[in-house]
Amino acid sequence: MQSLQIVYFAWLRERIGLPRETWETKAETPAELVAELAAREDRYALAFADLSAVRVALDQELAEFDASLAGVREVAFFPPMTGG
Amino acid sequence: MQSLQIVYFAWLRERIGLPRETWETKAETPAELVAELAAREDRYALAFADLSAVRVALDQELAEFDASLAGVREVAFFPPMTGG
Amino acid sequence: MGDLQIRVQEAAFDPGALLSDFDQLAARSGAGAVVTFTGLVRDLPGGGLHAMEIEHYPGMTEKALTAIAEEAAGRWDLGPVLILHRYGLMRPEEPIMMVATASAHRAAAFAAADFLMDYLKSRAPFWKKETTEAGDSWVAAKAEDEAALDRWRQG
Amino acid sequence: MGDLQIRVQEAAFDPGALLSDFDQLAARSGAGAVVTFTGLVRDLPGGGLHAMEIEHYPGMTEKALTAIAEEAAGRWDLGPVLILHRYGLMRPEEPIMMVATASAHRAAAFAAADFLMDYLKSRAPFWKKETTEAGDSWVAAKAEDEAALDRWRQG
Repeated sequence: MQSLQIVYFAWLRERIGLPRETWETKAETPAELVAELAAREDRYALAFADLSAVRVALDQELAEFDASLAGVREVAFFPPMTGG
Repeated sequence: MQSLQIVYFAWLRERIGLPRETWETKAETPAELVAELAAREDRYALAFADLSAVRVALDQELAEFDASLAGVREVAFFPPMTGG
Repeated sequence: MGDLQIRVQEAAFDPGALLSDFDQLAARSGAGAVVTFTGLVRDLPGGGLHAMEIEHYPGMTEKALTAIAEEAAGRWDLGPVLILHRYGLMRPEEPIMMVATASAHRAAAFAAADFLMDYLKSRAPFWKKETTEAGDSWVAAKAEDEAALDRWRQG
Repeated sequence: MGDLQIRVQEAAFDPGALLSDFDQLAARSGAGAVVTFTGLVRDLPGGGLHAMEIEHYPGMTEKALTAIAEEAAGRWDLGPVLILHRYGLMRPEEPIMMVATASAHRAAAFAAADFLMDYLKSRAPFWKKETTEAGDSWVAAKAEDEAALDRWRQG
């Protein structure tokens, strides 16, 4: 088991209803983590319904959904960025 | 015969030694005018020795050396521009 | 490599004051060309924008902007580089962000500023939300912004 | 078409003060993107530049700059456009000139500023002379500046 800080931004934060949580997981990739979270409650399932609209960062670096979570402490989920 | 104001800038002005003069001419194009001026004195011949380094404007609009001088009042000769 | 200035702040800022300071730094670095981009809060096409709120990811934001500035400094021969981006609440017509680049010649200064903006748009963790009488809505990312990154992937 | 501001002056100017005013005009015109270019007097590669003197063609200069600004405003959907260019004597590190463009989106603001600079370089009647201890010399035009105009001739 691995203890992760999970952080959410923008409409993902709003749909899930919290900005940050600690989560114990055996997930090896962000994709597995998403499946685990989506199975918890409807609000997670809803937030992750369309993964093409979700981006992930591992320890504050953009990553792919099939990247490894080994050694990672913070996972962030958020929509495509709209700065500038 | 046509009376032209001829103006010179940058190193053309310096080589010819004056910024502006009035000139009576039968030249029909800037190229004919240049030939006429170059025949006057060495300083003109020197200034116009390499026409690839000279630009011409007719009544303050860039023009070609074979453009018509009909109706023109001011002819300017100067090197390629270097603003910015 | 010139001085890289990265600022992420809630406070309003004055692009003119930043440019005055930046031009002095640029001139001292031997630059002859300075390019700036300023992003302003724009009203909606039909009007009615009350405010824009920008959320960001503290920690990652600074890292992402630094990485983008370093990438630009590696691609072009630059003097100082500035990236400033606000978060929080702002009103229509207020400046949101600014980038500034300096180089000996104009082509590099233009290309670097254009590059910084393309990467910042799609790779720095900022999210805009628009507030109107009818409610709040998150600004959607544009496919053209993602596509703009392809311009920098070859050559 | 937005407001076109063309200024040809001997006096020094403050790019920051110009940008502050321009941003306000731009914001009121509905622009979300402002791009500026500032040209600075750059020392020679080995140092030793005492001054730069810029000669221009009064009358034609204003016409040429207006024509270039109008051409840009016809090609892109722009808010205000500013072109300011000094003539006369200036010292190293001083601002020589500035252009500013505004548009709803960044691509048009960048392209228009880049276009203005390319045309201004090769089509506006300014000539630079550098003064050093060894004497004065007229700056030669660069073939690459003329070639840069080809970028805008198609598409």
